[in-house]
Amino acid sequence: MNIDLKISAEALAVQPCIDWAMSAESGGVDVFIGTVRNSTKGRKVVRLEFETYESMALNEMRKIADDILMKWPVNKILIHHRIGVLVPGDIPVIIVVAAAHRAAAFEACRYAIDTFKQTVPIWKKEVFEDGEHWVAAHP
Amino acid sequence: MNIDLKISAEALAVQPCIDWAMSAESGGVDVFIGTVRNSTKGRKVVRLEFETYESMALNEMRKIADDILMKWPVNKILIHHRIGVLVPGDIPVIIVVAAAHRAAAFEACRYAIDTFKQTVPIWKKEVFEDGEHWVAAHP
Amino acid sequence: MNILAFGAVKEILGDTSITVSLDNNERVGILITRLETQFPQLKQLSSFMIAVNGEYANADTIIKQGDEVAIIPPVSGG
Amino acid sequence: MNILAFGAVKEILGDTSITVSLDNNERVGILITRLETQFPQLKQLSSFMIAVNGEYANADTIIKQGDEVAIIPPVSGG
Repeated sequence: MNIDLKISAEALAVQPCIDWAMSAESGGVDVFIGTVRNSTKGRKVVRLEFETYESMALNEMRKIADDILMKWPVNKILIHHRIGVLVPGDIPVIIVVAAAHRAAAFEACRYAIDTFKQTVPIWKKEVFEDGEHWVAAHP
Repeated sequence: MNIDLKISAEALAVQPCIDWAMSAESGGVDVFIGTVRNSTKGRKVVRLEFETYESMALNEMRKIADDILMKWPVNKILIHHRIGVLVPGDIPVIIVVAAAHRAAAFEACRYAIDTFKQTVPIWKKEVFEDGEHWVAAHP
Repeated sequence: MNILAFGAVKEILGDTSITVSLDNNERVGILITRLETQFPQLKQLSSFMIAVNGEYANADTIIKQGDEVAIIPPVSGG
Repeated sequence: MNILAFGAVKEILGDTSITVSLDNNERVGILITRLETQFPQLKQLSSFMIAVNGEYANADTIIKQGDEVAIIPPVSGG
């Protein structure tokens, strides 16, 4: 299989994702790792709470992977996202794209995370020391 | 230190590079891993032999890292390159860029590998079953 | 009809699903009007989408009996 | 003057360094002319640069006694 998609309540591990994607057919592998930041707009972040509409999220992730395979000459695409409670330094998302040549790997990986953030039904609540809010939900 | 540069005759390991770069200050980490392909222009690759003018190579790598720190808001830059004899599947180069936001990480990582391939004095000889040549050396 | 609620919608409405009366083969546009009438708190959101059977719907999408319908507030994964 | 050779240059010239007679404070442009006269095999290369003390030089760069000078064939790392 050339597509690996996962939504998990467990901690994500980077190395197994890279091992899955790497091969002697792919000269370039681009990896994007999202990390929970310890502050946002100057406010200290205590934790993030992620939830998902899982069946639809996997469906939208599949569309991103299929689109990439049509648009770029890439060999492997991995998208893993974690849900539940995460603290600063934890990894909510890992994307790996392996291609014969690096341009496709970079462009497809960037496309994957940019599109993911626009279409995949996963929501995060930022919890600060003095309040909390669902990101992007309110004007 | 926010810059980690290395030229090594030993195998490169990805996870320690990522561990070095990740932090709760950096919401986005982009990693580029170069891999020795098993074929080039349809010819089967037996091995690659990398050599370097090491002092100058480290000097040019330093310039790339310094340029990136001036051009993009990034927190950490790692560039490791392996020299010696590599076989298909081996990793000649790892670049990691960590930034508060992903756009800078992606752009700086791409800039790093593109510039690296133009300026850093490292040379590779491709060895095929039926011949060998220094890449890009001859018209 | 039962409608799934997630994230900010779940919190605004206080439940993981809500019930709206809707004829069979009605359009999503009508559902949105009903939702905003019945749950005016939804106007607190910067926007929301409707998904039918796990696909983003538009105002003309027809909702059939047995379809899985969800309110999708602005996503923020990654 | 001793000049370092790498990669394809090392292979073409058969050694990791070569010797060229050069006055003190001579320019890189003169060195290149000398090199191409003394080692016409260098014309097999698609191009080459000269580095002085680990920095890419141009034709006007002055080479002083004790400088480390190298012939840099097209690079191909990564």
